[in-house]
Amino acid sequence: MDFGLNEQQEMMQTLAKDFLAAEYTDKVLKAMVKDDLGCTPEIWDKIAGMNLLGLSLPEKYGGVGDFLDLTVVLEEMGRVCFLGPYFSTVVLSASLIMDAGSEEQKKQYLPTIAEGKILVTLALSETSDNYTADDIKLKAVAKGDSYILNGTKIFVPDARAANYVIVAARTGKGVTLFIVDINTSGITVNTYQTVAGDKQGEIIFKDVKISAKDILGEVNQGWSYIEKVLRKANIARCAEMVGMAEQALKLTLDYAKERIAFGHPIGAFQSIQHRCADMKMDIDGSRFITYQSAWKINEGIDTEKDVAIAKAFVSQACQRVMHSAHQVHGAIGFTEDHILHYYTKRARAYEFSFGGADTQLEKIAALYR
Amino acid sequence: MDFGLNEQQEMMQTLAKDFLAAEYTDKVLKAMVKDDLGCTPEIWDKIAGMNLLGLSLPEKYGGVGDFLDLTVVLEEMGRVCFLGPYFSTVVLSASLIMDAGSEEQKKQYLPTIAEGKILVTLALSETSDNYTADDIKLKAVAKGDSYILNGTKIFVPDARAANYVIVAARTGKGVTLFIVDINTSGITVNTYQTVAGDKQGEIIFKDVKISAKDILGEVNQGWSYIEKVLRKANIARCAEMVGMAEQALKLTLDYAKERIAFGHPIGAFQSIQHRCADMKMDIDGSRFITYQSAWKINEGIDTEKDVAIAKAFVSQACQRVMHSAHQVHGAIGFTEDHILHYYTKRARAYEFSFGGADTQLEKIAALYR
Amino acid sequence: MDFRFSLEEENFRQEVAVFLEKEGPKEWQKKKVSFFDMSGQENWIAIHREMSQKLGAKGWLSLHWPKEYGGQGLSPFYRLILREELAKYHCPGYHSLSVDFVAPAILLKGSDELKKRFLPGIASGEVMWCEGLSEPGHGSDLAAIESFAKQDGESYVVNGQKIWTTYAHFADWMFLLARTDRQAQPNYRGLTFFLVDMHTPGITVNPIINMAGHYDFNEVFFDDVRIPKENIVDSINRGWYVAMALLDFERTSDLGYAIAGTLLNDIVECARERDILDAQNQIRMAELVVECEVARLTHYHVTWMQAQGKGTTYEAAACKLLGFESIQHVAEFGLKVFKQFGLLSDKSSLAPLYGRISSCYLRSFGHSMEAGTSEIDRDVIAQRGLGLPRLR
Amino acid sequence: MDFRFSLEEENFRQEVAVFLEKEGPKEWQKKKVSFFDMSGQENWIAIHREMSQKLGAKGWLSLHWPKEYGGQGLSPFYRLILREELAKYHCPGYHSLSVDFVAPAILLKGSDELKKRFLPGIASGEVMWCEGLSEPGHGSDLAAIESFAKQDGESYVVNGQKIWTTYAHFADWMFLLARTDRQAQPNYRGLTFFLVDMHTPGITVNPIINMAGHYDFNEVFFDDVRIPKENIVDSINRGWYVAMALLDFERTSDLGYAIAGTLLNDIVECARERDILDAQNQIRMAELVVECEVARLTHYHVTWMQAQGKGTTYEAAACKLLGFESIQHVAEFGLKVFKQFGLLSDKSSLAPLYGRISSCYLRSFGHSMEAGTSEIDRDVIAQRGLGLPRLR
Repeated sequence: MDFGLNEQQEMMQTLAKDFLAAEYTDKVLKAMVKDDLGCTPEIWDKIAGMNLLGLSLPEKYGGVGDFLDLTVVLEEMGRVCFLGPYFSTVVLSASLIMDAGSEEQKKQYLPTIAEGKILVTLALSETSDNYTADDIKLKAVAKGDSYILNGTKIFVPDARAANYVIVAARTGKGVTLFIVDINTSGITVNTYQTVAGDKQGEIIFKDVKISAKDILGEVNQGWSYIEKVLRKANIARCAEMVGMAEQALKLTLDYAKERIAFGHPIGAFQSIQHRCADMKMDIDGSRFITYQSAWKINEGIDTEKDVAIAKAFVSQACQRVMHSAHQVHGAIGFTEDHILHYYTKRARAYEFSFGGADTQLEKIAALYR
Repeated sequence: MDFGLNEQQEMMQTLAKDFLAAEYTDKVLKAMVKDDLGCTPEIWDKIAGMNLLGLSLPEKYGGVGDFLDLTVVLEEMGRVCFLGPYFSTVVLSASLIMDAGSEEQKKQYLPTIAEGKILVTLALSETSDNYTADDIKLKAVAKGDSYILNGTKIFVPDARAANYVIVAARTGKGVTLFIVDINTSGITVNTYQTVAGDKQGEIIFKDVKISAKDILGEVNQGWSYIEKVLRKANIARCAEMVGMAEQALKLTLDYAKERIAFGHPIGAFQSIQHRCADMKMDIDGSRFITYQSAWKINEGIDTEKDVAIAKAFVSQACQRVMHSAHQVHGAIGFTEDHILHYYTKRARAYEFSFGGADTQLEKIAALYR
Repeated sequence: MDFRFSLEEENFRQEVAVFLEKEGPKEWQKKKVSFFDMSGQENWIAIHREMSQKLGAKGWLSLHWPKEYGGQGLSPFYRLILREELAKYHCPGYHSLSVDFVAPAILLKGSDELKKRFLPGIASGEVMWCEGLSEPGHGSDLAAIESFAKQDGESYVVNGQKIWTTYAHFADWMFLLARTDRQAQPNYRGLTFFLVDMHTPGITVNPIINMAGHYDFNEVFFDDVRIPKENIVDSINRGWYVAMALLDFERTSDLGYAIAGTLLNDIVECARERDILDAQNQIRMAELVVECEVARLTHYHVTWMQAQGKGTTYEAAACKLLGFESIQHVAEFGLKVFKQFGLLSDKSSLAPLYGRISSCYLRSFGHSMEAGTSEIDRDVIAQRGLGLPRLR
Repeated sequence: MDFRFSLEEENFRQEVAVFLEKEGPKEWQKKKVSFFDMSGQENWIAIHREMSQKLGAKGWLSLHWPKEYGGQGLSPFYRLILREELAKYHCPGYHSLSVDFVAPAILLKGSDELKKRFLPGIASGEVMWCEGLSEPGHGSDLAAIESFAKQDGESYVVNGQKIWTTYAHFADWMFLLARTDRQAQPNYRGLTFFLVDMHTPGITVNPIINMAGHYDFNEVFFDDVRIPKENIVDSINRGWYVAMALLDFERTSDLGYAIAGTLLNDIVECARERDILDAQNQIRMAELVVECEVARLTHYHVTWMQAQGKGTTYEAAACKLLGFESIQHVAEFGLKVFKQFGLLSDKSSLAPLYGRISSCYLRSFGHSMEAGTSEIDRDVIAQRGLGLPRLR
């Protein structure tokens, strides 16, 4: 049993922390939330320059590090409430291509992803946010060497920024994945305004013609890849939430030590102290349970149950932490100027993305049946 | 809108409060919990002498007062954690006889109940504690002018003390109520040891022969009377819990003001204060919501929904109050010598009797469907 | 004991309902705008003012005032019925700060002259007020207020800053708690309660946008602002007592349970239309029904006490706490039900209730701070209500 | 990072499991007796002592002690594995007060002579200890202890009273915190940590029965009880530091999550047999699975820190709090599932798990008081862990 980081992980942590602290200030975050794409080419180039885009990819595809390194970096990104197509490109898409892609596809996409030259996203949900194969109704009809796609995808992360989109489509009884150039004719992208400022959109496919070469993995086997990437995605979200919660606690402690009421720093009052104690336990527990699953994923022994437990806990714990952070901050944390609400809103978005606590608890209960 | 008690109610309240404070001391309570029947003839005679047994019965049957008077008295009984066949005889049985009985039956049973000469109980549950008509499987088979009863009833309150038992039995597709002398041949009573020391038992009916004259109400219509009495029973339990919770808060405040730690009465610490504040809100809310339903029952405008809301809230609020009372009392409240646990245990028994919070919430949800 | 409204009260409710259905803003009724979410609507101040004057014209903003001051001398339950119906019909126009905060304070502590000067404008819904209590360093700890009013002949000259001043950007008048004695021990004995014309020179109002993106709050700066001494309520250095009475009115003004109950109904209805109210959420809904019902009765009880002229100690704090927490819980429930759809802020067909779910949720973070933090409420219940000792 | 036990550790777990299945009390395994519910069993002390000696004979009560004191020098995870398996197999015999409270304190702060005198009896499971810390007026506030030990030549003479002394009625020895300097400022600098033979004249033990009807606690009176001065751990007036170190060991001794997890499994299994685990309760079960898992990892983390020799500040308090709260929540869940059936204390076929549901539930009220109240635990986390200032 070892809860410690190894040298490589510590190095990645320091690298990411220092970079983000210097470059991703509150001011940058506020600008990125307002930005259409949520990221600038400058930031992206720097991230690429530090090899952060190849995390968890093999060296032969320009990668470096493993899923644990990625988890460490995501926690640091959470700490600054990082916004940008990192999650969609690295966590979702690079993993899927690595898992499902042919050697040719890997060579085509992975090194360019690692170099920061292309952004890729995943288009999954259609009518619900249940993340089940049943929800996949977008039709892909074979026509000679091609497929014709018709349907609409919702909640697509970074829909506007992506150069390619991996589409989960219905092919008869199964689901098949396609990797599609976003500029293919017949594709329309509409972006949402979201509370959290995370960049999502819907993608409408109208008679979009795709070559059969652009199928990712086996025909009709797409959902098995999706299940695997959903586990990674959920743990990655957990890692981000751990960093976010940690930062919310830091802001809260700083404020509680400095703000005076009734002649004392408010952090001396027991109601505030007990809130902070609960926040700390929630955050520690969140980190332990996130890293347990991240480690298992890294070792190839990940299970549905571990991931469901982690996501159920972390997403609820993170809401509790944010709620307490606001309660301690009082009115000042309720203002748009303050940085806290960026974390609060994002925490909600991440809670629900890839299945919220309720969904995860149902999964756990089902595993006991 | 009027939250006040009228003169009669205030008089009943004072009468009950003074009597119980003087006669039903902690010492008596402890003895009654160990007692086989949970009550002595002396106590019962005094209660009868104060006309408390005829509450909510018409004067012509020896009664006095209405359901609100009864509610007021039950709250006072809760305050001293009163144990005894009052609930089974007055709340359950007298109400049922009044509702369902023939004029002859009313004349036979009600005045003797009001005079304290007989104890009557209700035998309802058989295999579950779901309180649904489906659970009634005890068979009553007509044989000439008689019925033969076969089956087992569980969780019968005051099974050992009762002289008569009202039995809900299956008669074809419906349920029929019989009022049965407990000494009828073929009846066996076994008492339970319960955590709360409340006197319950199982009653086994083996070829018990009952006259058709002892049917209460219409044949096959028994469940409609039961539904009505269940509403009264639940609100009566709420009233007792309000009194119990009030007393738990009183004990807690007394202790918090007197117990010194770290140089201060512990009641000065914010964590204790906030617990007590929450207890107070729970108790006030419990009282309001209980009396709202009691008033509606009294006016004949009671609804399933109001009762379900009241029982759902009061039974959970009462558990929160007891939990907080223990937490403030620390180790001393954890001992058998201390009076607090009598309240805690009884609160659990009352929570579940006639359907706990979960059951009530299901009912409420169903009403919105 | 009687848990029924009187026939007259029921008739009044009916009259209000008919009026609001007809006269309330149609767009708001369609969108099911929630009370605390009003400022998220376009052009809302004008709509609010207009509706306020309509209510004033009906005599509904002074229902329970004594007749001598233009009121109808009715029980405070009329006010409660009006506000329940306003919540139900998603109607603005009830400017609590005027009607429920400052008006009762003036009625209770103001001179006859002040009553005659200020009550008619409130009753007609034409004059709107804001509240000058909190300061940057003193939110919960009002006794420590620093804004200073210095006597200068027949007037006082105020310098200082207020913050979280709701609606200062369109209010006509402000009630202001300022220090008039820096030596007073304890410090709350050096405060005075002023009524200030917001057009007085020297007042600067800066917006504070809240995390829901709405503009409710302001910073208000006072730079040699001159207030005639006849604008003092009660007398010099007695402002604390006026403010404390006012805070109890404030705590029972907004009907948390009614706002929560309406929002709950709207959520459930919309979820049913989308067929997404699963078994877990139905149970949670039932819990919220229970919670709102308890908050409702707690509010009725304190209203009954007010109607009886019974003194209250902790009841207003409990009422506010339960009511406002119920809004928070219902708003969270909205997110729980609609999940990612609830987090869409746009007007797309995917966003339930025109984006109100997220807006109400974000706005609800304020509910455990405004009108006293939940911590202060619980302190009040424990100390004033239960007699527990102070540590400090 | 590695969330796996080593092969050696897994082998040890297997060895323990095989041993316990064979050597554990069969009746307890059938009845699924829970750790904190042991004293509800007939003849339990004899069974506990016997099992303790069996564990001692295997060398399992001194797994992670240094080899020079008879230990095996293994990581503290071996102790944790042993206790997980004991919980799983419903086995008694692990006398925490000896093995996890006083032994580590002696190892850390005791002289070489004390180690040699006392550790072997603990390692063999033959000598059982009890804890003399709490006093009637001082439960949470240990620094204010009043029992006084007066020097008299080569020994100290103790007068005073302890309370909540778990297992004093059969313990052979007690570790005792007593005042040796009434003038010390701050007061905790006047306390000394003694080891006391429970057979010393002048000691009276009176039972305290808990609300579950079990006999665990005692009052212990000291009337001129003479203790040789070589029985002092560390030195005179340094007892506070020994006690504080001990409390951190105490907080990580009992594996709350493991006891809770076993009870949860037993409840779920029994509920499935009776076919009463409805959808609501399945979700609640899932929540408890999550809670126990987090408590487990929190315990693993602090054990890892101990294994690394890393200093801990708040971690033990968090570990105890989460673990013990999880037992409370699972015990409450038992009642929620079995309702009235769970409240039957008899042995009738209606009572689930031989009446253990109610027994565990009632016993669980103690968990937020023992080994420090939950309030103190949260104070510790806030002040020692997060550096928040003290009010007092």
